[in-house]
Amino acid sequence: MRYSALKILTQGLTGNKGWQPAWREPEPKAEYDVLIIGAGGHGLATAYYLAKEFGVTNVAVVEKGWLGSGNIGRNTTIIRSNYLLEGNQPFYELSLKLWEGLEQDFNYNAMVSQRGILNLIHSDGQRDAFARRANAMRLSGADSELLDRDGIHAMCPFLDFDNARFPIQGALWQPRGGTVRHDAVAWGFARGADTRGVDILQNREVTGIDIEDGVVKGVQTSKGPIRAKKVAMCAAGSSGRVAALAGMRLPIESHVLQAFVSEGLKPVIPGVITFGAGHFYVSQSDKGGLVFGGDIDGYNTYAQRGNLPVVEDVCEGGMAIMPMIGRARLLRMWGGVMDMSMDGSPIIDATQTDGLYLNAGWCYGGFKATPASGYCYAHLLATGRPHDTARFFRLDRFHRGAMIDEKGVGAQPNLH
Amino acid sequence: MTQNSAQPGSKPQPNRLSHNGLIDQSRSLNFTWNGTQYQGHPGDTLASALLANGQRFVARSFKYHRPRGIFSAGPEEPSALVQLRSGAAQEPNTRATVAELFDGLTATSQNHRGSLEGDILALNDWLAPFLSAGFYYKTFMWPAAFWEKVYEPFIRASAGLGKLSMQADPDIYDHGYLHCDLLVIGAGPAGLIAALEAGRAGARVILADEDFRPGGRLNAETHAIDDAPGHAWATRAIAELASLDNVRLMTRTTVYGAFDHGVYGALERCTDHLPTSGGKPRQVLWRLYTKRALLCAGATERSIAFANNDRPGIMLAGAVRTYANRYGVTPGTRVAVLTNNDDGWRTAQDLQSAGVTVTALIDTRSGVSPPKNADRIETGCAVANTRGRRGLGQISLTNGAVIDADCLAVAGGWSPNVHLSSHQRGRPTWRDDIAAFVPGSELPQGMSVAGAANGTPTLAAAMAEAQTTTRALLQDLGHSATGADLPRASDEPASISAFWHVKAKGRAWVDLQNDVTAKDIYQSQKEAFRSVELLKRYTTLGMATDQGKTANVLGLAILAEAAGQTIPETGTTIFRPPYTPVPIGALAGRARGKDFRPYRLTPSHKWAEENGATFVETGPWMRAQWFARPGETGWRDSVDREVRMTRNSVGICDVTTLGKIDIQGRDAAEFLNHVYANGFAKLPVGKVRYGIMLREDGICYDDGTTARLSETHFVMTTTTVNAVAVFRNLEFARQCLWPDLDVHLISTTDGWAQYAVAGPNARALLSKVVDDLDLSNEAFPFMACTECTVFGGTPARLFRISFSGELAYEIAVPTRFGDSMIRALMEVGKEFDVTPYGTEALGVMRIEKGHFAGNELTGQTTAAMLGLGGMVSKKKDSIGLPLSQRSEMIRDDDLRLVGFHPVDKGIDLNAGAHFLTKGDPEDMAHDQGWMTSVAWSPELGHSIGLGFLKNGQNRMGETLRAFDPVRGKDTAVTVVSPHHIDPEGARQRG
Amino acid sequence: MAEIKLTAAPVLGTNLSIGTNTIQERDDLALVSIATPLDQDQDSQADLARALSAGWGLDLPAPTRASSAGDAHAIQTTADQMLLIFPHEGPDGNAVVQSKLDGAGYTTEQTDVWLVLEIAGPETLAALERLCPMDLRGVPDGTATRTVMEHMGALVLRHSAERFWLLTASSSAGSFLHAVEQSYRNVT
Amino acid sequence: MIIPHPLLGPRDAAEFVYLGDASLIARPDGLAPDAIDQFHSYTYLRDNPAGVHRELWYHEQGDRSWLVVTRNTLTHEILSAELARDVARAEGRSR
Repeated sequence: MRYSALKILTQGLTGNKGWQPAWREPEPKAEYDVLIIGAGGHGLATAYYLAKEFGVTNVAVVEKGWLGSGNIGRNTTIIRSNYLLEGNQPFYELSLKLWEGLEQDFNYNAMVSQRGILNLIHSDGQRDAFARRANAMRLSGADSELLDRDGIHAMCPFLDFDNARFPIQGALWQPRGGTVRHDAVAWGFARGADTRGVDILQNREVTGIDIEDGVVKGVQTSKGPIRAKKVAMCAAGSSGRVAALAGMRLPIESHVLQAFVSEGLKPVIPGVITFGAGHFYVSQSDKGGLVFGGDIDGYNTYAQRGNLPVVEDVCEGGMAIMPMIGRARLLRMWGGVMDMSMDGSPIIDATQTDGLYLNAGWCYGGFKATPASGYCYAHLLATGRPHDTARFFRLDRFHRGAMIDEKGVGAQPNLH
Repeated sequence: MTQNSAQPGSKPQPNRLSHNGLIDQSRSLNFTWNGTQYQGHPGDTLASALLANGQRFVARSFKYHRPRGIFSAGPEEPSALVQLRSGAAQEPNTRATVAELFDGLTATSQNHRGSLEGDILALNDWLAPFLSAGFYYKTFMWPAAFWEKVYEPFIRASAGLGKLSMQADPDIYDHGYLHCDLLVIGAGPAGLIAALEAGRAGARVILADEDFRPGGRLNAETHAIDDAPGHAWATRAIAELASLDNVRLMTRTTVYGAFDHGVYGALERCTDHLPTSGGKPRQVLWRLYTKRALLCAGATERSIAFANNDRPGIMLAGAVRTYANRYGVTPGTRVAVLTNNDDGWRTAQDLQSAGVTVTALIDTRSGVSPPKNADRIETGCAVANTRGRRGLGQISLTNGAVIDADCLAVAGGWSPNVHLSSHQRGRPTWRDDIAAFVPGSELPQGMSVAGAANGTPTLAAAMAEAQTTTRALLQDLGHSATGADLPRASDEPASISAFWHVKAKGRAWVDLQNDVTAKDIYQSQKEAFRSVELLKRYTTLGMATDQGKTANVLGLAILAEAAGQTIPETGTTIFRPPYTPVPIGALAGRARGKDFRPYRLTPSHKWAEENGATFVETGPWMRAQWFARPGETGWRDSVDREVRMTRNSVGICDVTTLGKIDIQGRDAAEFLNHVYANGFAKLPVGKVRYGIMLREDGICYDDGTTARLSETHFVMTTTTVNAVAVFRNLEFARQCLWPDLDVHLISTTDGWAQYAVAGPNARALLSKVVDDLDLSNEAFPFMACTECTVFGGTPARLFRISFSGELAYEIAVPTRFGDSMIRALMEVGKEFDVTPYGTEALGVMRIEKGHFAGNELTGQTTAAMLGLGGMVSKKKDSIGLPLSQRSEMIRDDDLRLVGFHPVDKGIDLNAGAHFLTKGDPEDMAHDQGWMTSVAWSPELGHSIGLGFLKNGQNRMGETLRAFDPVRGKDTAVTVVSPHHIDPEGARQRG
Repeated sequence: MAEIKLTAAPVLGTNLSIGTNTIQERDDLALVSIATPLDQDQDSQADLARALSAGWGLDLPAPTRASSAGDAHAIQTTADQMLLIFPHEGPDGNAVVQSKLDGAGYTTEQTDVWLVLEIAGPETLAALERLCPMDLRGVPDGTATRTVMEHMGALVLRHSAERFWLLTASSSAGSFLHAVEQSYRNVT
Repeated sequence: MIIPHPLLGPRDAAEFVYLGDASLIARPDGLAPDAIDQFHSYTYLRDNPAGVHRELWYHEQGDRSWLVVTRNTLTHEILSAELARDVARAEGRSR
């Protein structure tokens, strides 16, 4: 069923009785060309692009819970391509470009809203670093601007310009950054993939990966085995657990990132704002909630919840830059489990097992990467070669010493 | 019904019951609602006062802007959200049902365009057929550019609820920390019994209750305990608890979250019930450290879905009782009651005894015989629809009867308040006998549950359970209960027969705040959004400010109905913290404005303030950036002068902020050999050595000098920014990697005031400062150090090290002498025309000299990139050695630190510019590196830069583009040595 | 030029009252850290114990429990290090300790690293509840421990329910005092 | 979270800095011929278990002890806390 304004109108006039399921709930086939583990944003996007761009439609996406029940449904919905390093910047710019055409592409309104992202600068050193970054962005075709205090004031007069412990000195501004309705991304990709013949198998946990003589043969699931020519791990947050089924140890730790939403408010925040001298970033959803977050809790965990010190730290950052939000109330807090990699950058690569592939290590930046991750992973699965913009996301980079360490904090995942 | 007799000067409150209530009707409080002044009484909430004054229609719903009234009498309120106070203190989305009335309170309704009554967005309600669940995912996509420009601004403006003032919050907040053996959450009958048991046994108890009047439902019901009204027993219990030193009674305090290992978050509202906070914290956010916690949070009533069940005047039955019994208010003059359980009968009974007309009692169950407390009794039927545009006027029943009513009390059963029990892993479990979810088996560590929160709804049973549970907890904690008897309370009947949804034409509302209907749930199920998680995301059920306290179970029941499943098969509802919303200001506490983080000040701070310094934030430190002198027209003037005066004669800079670590022990030298990439074992006593530190991944992350004061005593300096991390890493090496080395660490950063004295006259100046020490180059050469005294006996340390490239020393005295020392140095320096210099001049001189600093140590920098690859000793095992030798990190064509001059000397360079080879495309693949630091060199008379350049060591003299599109610049630069001045180092050794 | 002598200044020189509570800087104390040499047969420990006892009448401190004699206190700060606090003016506290220890431990002058605030009065525990995550109410006098308050490290020594010493880094002393003062103002 | 410090008793985890898997104590010999392989594994690869995890915490705002805490990463339940120095010695580390 194609969605359109007309469809809304006709359905509305006939009592909304004719809506069809957004996707099927099929029984699995005996064998698939590609079996993707994880029906999160990246897994569904991979299936969608495999089918749509590479003509590979004999595809299953196997999910232990409900589709979109992982980090795609638990993040703070920000999209941007304000990356610094050669290994990252072109990839995230590709992703931003895919976001820009996504809704028409998959006929689902994911509310891609490019209202800009503002990274505040509080020191000279930071200004120099952001200038370097802004120029790197320009070099790969992204948009970037450096704003001075007046420029920021015109955009966000409510920031604390007078009494701040770390005064605002400027900002990096990416007008094309913004937010997307995160759940809709999963649903749009799921619907688009399903329509093209992909089987989305929900409530079916992968419990084993069958490997014979170094060649992958399929998977065991909680509801029986499924054969597959290629198995694509795509379960960020649980990558360690999935990879362990294939006997792999990864350069990844699992950590929790908390996120927060306030009660609904009339519009106050124009785009996305990040604080450069503390841990706080914020945007406002279409429903009016301030959606905000900060640093990860910092200890290994698979529990989707965090603790108070980080909650307080994030709110301190918020009050430090925008003391007008003091009387807004935090409505809900939750946590998502992150694949924190050893250099803060992801992995899209083949493994040493023939036919077994890995997409992992997205840290807390996976959401914005969803379309490009899916596209590049599909490219790798379909052609056997990495996509050009993802060619640095190799598993052996740690052994070679070619880390992609944006923050420069080294092999300590909780600092990325 | 008796109307209260108006006091002099007060307007009548039409719905006030003068003989009822736990409020002080002898005193009146003025308040203003939507510009009109009304009166209420101490003990009222805004909601009870509005109802007393006959105000039923108080809000507009979120999506369809439907008229809404007051639905509940507590924190579960989905509808009556108001904007409280005005000006900077304006507080959006405040639940009128928990806002305590104070004299002078002002509040307005929210989420409407035009007046509350004439909201033009009520148009949305007429468009409802086109705005069903998920409609926005299916449209607004054409043309693509219209989303941000047209659709979204409209959606955003009509969505949202209340408004922020856009001004800084005028109140202050505080944090606090409390410890106890037992935290009792909720001061209803179960909580009071538990606190009494534990308090009498001598345990440290905290009893927290969100209400301003403890007692819970005892204040709302007409139950008797020990033959007296329940609220009177509660009052006595509170008095006893207040007399116990080991019990801390916290009212107006919401325990909002259960965190790991017995940590709870609680919010105490200290001044929200007062006209102003009087300079004291408005709220205190408490972190409670508990050994055990007992959740006695009671239960929340829920509604029943039937057509148009959302009109003002339709309320929860228990809330109607609360208003009548506690607040002395009847929500209507002709009240009907709809119930699926025995508890609903009490509403009719209590209202009738208060003299209110009860027009009908409708029980969905057949074969029950409710007491005759209503004009008519209907069983085995339900309400099919309602009428009344701005408030309820009439109800029609499934049996066709039509009944006048301006208030309908709906009793859909009680849901235990399991929220805190599910804040960690716990999933509530379904109990058919009470048609409700109760806490599951996986409770947060140390938590137990008793009373209605545990699915034990009747009074006597709840109190008994609280007692038994508390006694078991006390035994765990090593206390013995006193064995006091339980007070006598009656166990009333509590039979319920699950009844959720009257299927009939018309929209039946499930989530009142987010406007989710039963039909939306059916549609969601049909469109394959079949799990509770997908349902709530697709329809927004339970995502509003009340987190679905009254809606979730009903929604789940209807989802089960749509799927043809039982409720347990369909799923469960869990809750996330906070239990009720918490102001961001309270979560932040004091950390805002200048108090966001502490300031660290250098010993010369006061002197620098007196001498025209401009300060800059350097991490937590405030450092002098430059010292302006009269006549200087800008910072460049001052900085250029400071550099010139230093290079020409002598300058002084406070370098106290560098980390200083005292390292002692028999094995200290061996230890240093492990933590520095270069060798330290053979450093002689009385000498300083420069060292670089690598992370285990081979990246160079810090540098500094370490001085050897004796065989077993070293003093290490670190960069300012890494002082804490270096110390931590040294402790790791000492405790975890080489645990049997005799080495001991302690920070002395704050103990010494340290000044760099640099310039050709540094020696001459210091010779007037230090006592009896030969400073000649022979006696005290470059990289020498010693302990000494200054100005006739003050202890000091002297190091001959240089960051500026000049003849330079660093001299340290105990911090208590720091202020005196800078004044003395400046005094004796007068004859050399000494200048103080700040971080800017420091930066200029280090760039001139080619020393790297923070801008170069990005955490991505190898020793080889810095030109220090040869310093990494391969003869000893040091941290970072192996991985620093990985293939990609020792490539000859990798980035190298080099210097840059503009081809046109009149142009200023910019840090952050990227280098491009002339003729190459402007893209990432051809990026050659970037400019890290720039300065205007007074000595060279033009701008200079440092930067990382691919294969830079082999490109001296090449001209490149410094490409800086973000600032619209593209400058031709020449690659030069990073050592712009004195490359041989003659000055610092002289 | 007149002969210059350096003068010592207190960190803040604080001496103030809030209601009936007082906050006062103690600048009449010397602070010296003593690290116990790594030594499997525990000889150093015994030497140190003798020196402490002879020098100041102090026992070796236990974790979280200060050993005290008058205004002299030894507080275990790390597993193998203690902080010795004793009445002494002048910058030579370390030399004094070294002379008494005779090599039984590695010492480092710490006086100027710290601000010592003595806080006292009836609202003191209530004020500390707004500052300090540690349980200071339900612990015995003599409890001593390091923790963090308003983002600043601090060492707390409980003399009685109404009298405490708070030690904090001297460079951030102003912010720390502000926090302590604010705590008292918020509860009085 | 509350860390049961073996010397100081229960302490708020906010006083600590977390490092990671306690296998970081087992630092290989940096001069070994295959040091890069060994250090690649030591520095980068993790078991990352969903369950019991031995991990390093540093009591930065306390007594500066490094601790080895055994904790369940699914429930956050803490099973034990030991001084890392004792653990290191027990694992044969010395000088």
